[in-house]
Amino acid sequence: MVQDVVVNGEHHAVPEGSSVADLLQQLALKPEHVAVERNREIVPRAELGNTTLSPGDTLEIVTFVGGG
Amino acid sequence: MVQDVVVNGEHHAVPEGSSVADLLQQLALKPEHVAVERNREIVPRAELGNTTLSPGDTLEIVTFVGGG
Amino acid sequence: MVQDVVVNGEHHAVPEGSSVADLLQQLALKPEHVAVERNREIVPRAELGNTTLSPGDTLEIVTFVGGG
Amino acid sequence: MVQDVVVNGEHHAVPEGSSVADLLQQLALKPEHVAVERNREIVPRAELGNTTLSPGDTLEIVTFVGGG
Amino acid sequence: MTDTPTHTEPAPAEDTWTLAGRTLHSRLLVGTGKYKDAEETTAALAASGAEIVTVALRRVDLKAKDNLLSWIDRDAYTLLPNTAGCYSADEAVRTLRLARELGIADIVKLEVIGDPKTLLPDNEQTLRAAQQLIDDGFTVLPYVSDDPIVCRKLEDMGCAAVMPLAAPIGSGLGIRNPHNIRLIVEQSSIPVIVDAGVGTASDAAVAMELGCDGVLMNTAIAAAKLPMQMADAMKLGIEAGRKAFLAGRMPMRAHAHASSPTIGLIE
Amino acid sequence: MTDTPTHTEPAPAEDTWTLAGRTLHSRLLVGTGKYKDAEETTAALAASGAEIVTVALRRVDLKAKDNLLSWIDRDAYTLLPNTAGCYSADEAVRTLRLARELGIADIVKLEVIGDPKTLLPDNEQTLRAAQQLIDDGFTVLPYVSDDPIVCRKLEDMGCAAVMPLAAPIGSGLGIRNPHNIRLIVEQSSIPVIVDAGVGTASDAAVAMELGCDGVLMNTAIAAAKLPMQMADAMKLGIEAGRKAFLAGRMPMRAHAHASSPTIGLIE
Amino acid sequence: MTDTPTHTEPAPAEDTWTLAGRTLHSRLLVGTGKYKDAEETTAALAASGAEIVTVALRRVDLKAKDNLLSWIDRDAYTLLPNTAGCYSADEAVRTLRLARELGIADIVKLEVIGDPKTLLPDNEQTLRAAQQLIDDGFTVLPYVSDDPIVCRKLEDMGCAAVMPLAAPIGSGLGIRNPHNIRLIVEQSSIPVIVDAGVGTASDAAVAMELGCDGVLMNTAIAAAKLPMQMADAMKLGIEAGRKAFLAGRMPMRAHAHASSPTIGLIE
Amino acid sequence: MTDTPTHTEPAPAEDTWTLAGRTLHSRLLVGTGKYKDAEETTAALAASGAEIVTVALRRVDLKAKDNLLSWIDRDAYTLLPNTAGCYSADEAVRTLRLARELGIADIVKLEVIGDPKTLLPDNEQTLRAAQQLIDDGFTVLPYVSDDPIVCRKLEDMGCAAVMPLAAPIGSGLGIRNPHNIRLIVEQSSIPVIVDAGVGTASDAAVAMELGCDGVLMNTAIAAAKLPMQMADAMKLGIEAGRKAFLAGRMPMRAHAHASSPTIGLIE
Repeated sequence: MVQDVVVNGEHHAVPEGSSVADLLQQLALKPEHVAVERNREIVPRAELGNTTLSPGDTLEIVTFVGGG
Repeated sequence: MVQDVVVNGEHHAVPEGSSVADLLQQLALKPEHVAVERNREIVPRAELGNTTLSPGDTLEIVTFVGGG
Repeated sequence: MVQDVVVNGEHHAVPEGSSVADLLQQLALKPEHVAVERNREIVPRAELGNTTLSPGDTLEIVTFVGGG
Repeated sequence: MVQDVVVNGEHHAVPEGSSVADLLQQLALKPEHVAVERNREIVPRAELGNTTLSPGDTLEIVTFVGGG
Repeated sequence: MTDTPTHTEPAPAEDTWTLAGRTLHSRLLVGTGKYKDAEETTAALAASGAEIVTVALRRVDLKAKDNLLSWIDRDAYTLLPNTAGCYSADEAVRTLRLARELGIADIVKLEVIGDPKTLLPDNEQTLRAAQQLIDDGFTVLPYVSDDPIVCRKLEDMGCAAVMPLAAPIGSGLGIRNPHNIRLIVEQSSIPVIVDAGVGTASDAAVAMELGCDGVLMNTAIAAAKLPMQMADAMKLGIEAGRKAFLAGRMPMRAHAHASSPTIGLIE
Repeated sequence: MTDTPTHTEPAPAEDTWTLAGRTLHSRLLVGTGKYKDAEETTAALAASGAEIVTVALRRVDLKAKDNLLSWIDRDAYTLLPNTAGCYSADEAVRTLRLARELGIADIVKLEVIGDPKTLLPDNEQTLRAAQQLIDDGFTVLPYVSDDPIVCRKLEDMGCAAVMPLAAPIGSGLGIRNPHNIRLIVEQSSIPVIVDAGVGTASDAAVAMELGCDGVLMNTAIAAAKLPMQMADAMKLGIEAGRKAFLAGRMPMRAHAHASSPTIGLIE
Repeated sequence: MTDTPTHTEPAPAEDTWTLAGRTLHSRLLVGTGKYKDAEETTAALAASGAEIVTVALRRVDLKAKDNLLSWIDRDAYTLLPNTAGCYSADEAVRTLRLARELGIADIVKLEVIGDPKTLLPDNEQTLRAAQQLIDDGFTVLPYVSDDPIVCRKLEDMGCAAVMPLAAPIGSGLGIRNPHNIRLIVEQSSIPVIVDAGVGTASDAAVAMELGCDGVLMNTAIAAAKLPMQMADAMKLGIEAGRKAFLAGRMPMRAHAHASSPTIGLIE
Repeated sequence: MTDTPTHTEPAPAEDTWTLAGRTLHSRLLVGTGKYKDAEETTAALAASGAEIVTVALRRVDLKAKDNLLSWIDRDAYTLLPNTAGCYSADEAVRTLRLARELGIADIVKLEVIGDPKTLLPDNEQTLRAAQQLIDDGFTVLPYVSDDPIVCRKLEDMGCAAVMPLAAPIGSGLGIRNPHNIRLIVEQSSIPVIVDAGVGTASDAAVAMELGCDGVLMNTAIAAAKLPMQMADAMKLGIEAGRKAFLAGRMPMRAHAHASSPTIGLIE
């Protein structure tokens, strides 16, 4: 069974029971290169593994880019 | 009997029972040329006559001067 | 018989014996509105009538125009 | 016998028969550090020795100084 | 004269403007401070052609012989009370409520100073005071920095005009940042009045050429050697700048362009 | 009103100036080039209030219907023939001798150009031509660089005025080097007229505030969207700058200076 | 050589400065935006000699091959996260908390924009955000207007520096109001860093000659035809301006002063 | 890092220039006047990195202990004799003939002054002297006004460079008329060296950004509080301005342009 979450404004299907860490792995993102907000709450890096996603969760996954 | 009030930072002796209007007259000030605050409350022009001064009242009497 | 003179860089045929005044009249120019050089010599206004043109004469006829 | 010459605006007494080179030596000036005008004519360095001074000669002896 | 008459330039319409519902003919607003006496003030005001003049609120001087309200021509001038000397929103609001009690506060100049040395405005306090005054029913003309962001907030809040500075009060340095004044003019749908810092007539003309609606000044006139004549000069400078703005100036060129014909030269 | 009347500022005397023996009321001199037609020229000249207008000398156009001399008001304006388009002293002298033959050369504008792209003056040729013209009895007003040394030579030679440029002809860049214009004004005992480069009314006002006696322009008016209105703006700008110069501007201050009393504040 | 040696000028001490507890040798801070690619960015950063470089926080691009953190030299540069694109205090605070979660937020550049066209700062929101961030333990470097009053409030609040703009972001207009920058430098006891608006090397030199402690720029380098060479030029310009400031420039004179002796001339 | 390496910016070639046949690495030329003593002069010259230094010709001081030629390093510096103090072509020519007799006149700085107060050049006399000197075999570097017409005449005559002023000698006012300097640079095929009037490092940088080949100065260094350090600052300022000129500055924009991405913002 899969569930739907919103990542940076786009829908993603993730296996039920997935953690945020699982999602990052699925997206091929290194945890040390990103910060994550789940439903507008920051998910501390230490909590990525044991934060289970629920259907409809909205996530912002951000990183640094060139800027002035 | 006189009582002491503070007008624009200076002590003034006024007869007991004086109104603000009486004070303006004593100071030779035209009511239409000034605005009065009594203990930081504006005294409406219409109330100048029936606003009786109490000992220790602090009054600010202001007018317009040249300015930019 | 006509003869050829150059006026402001262009050839003009004028009757033999014409004066500068005759030329101006032929060109419909008011003498008081122009100054004339004949072969690089100024022709004073008073002399316009009795200055006879010779074949090949070069004339500059100038006036005032708008300028800054 | 001495004779009087003007050096840079001031009178100097030099032995009769002195050359410009003699004068420079008397003034403790190195020939290679100066240029000399005698009566407004430049005295070439090569000629300093055999240019004999005459009474009343006017000399300008110049060198380089700091400037912008 | 050519036979076929060309289309001629129309005579300019009368150039009035509207400030807080008032139709004004003069674009010069002047202060009443720093003059030798009432007589000099009166003469300078008359020469300036101003319709709106600023005044300050102060404690009555019990020794003063006369009072500004006893000699200033209330029919000729709309008095614009200011809050000069106020360093907080509360002081400014308190001052203008007293002005209103004096019956002279149809329009008010809000001025909250942030520093005694530069007399530059404290825009944060100015925004706060402007909101309180508007809620309290005042018609507010705020003195502010040449800051387009603050000016737009004041416009959105409901101010009747914005009055960005040219330079610090009394400095006479002229318009230090024309770029910002232009940005403010571009974005504003309420009048823009340059207030403070103008030093001479050409400064006032520049303000109008930038598209401002008016200029408010005091020291440039009062501190001139001949105040009356400078008031007249400022009046003319503002008219000149305004007319030039409406006439549409020539474009600037890096190189030259002949003003006399380049053909028909003698050879 | 105070009881004891104070010493009041005297009304300014009529501000006329003298150029080559003429007493003039207007300090604005204008060109007649670049206008759409005679009608527009006439209207702009009238609006400018100028008393002296420049004209150029060119070969007659045999096709032209009218002639400038047939429509320009010789009673209203003194015509000032220029030597626009001349690149040598000889051409300039030849041109002005023709102007004199036309009976219009009481005063002449000497202009010897050094480069067709910048139209900047060739001061060396200008000095040579000025000497020839003065020897020949002309009253010479030379257009020159903003070069104090050249200006003094022209004054010593006997020119009736010096006319340093603000910027290249037709550029509208305004006064590029006010420092030089000020040096020229300081040293001159003949009129200093800024000629060429002015773009808008405030530029003209600045020239007068620097102490110049007049300003000569053409493109700034003729190339404005509304020439008549710009002519009026320039007239006002020059009056404003002149009056400000005479009134004596306030000193500039690095910091601020309050225009409202700093005492008597409420507490 | 004179016999008695004169007192010679001491060699200048190493010119370091302190920002938020860091001892820095470079006074040039640079952005990492607008470059063609990582390679060009790396080369420009190296040429600039910068020790602190700004970065922006954005949603991860799931298609991107590389990530700035994978190629930027964290040992060579301290990353300074900015809040570019934030239009409110809340957005700015939220953005920097995410940066902190990323482990890169020892010092932060606070930037709250008030208008998309001018990108000018909203100083009111900036003050609010600065207070929240300081309360939250951040070390804040705020980008602000050239407004001395706002700068003093930010200093009093506990910001580690103030970063007034020279001109709008990416405009390259240089220092529009040197007078304000000077006032800010005079009053500040924390570093003053000019941020945004610099266009070329002389602009950077001017900022340092005004007494600023540093300059932050991005577009002036990234948008130059040759970014690496411009980065080097900016590095030199800042050193030149700083050294000139420390050397104490000559006074300006209205007139001239001979640099060669005026005596001993030949006659 | 992207897989396909991008075209990287080539390292700049060594930036030398040629003046009168000499290949030079430094674009800063300095004077030797106004220093405390030989020691300070020597130190400042060294710090400046100059390869060409100006000297003046004067009557020998019979009381002087030393002579400039006895301590200046002739191997390190090419001496450039000037004609400071000359007010006519004849004096200038006479002076340089004496310099040649001293064996130091491979290249000469021609300077004919027109006025003792402004020390501005007499361009007419300068043109005359330049012709005589060129006929006499000299290699002439003339100091002139920022007058493109005079500069072209000097180039056509065969001068090795033109040296227009930034501002009056010793004024430190910086480049008063960048527009003219730009016109001179555009038209010249010989080196353009800004000579006189520079006051601080950013002024020197601006001259180079305008495209000049070099800058000659004296007072700006000698009259600084710390001449050695200012000499170093000037050296850096000229390198900065030159590199910025070669790098190609960003265009100026009336409005802003974001330096951080405007997409990918969190929502």
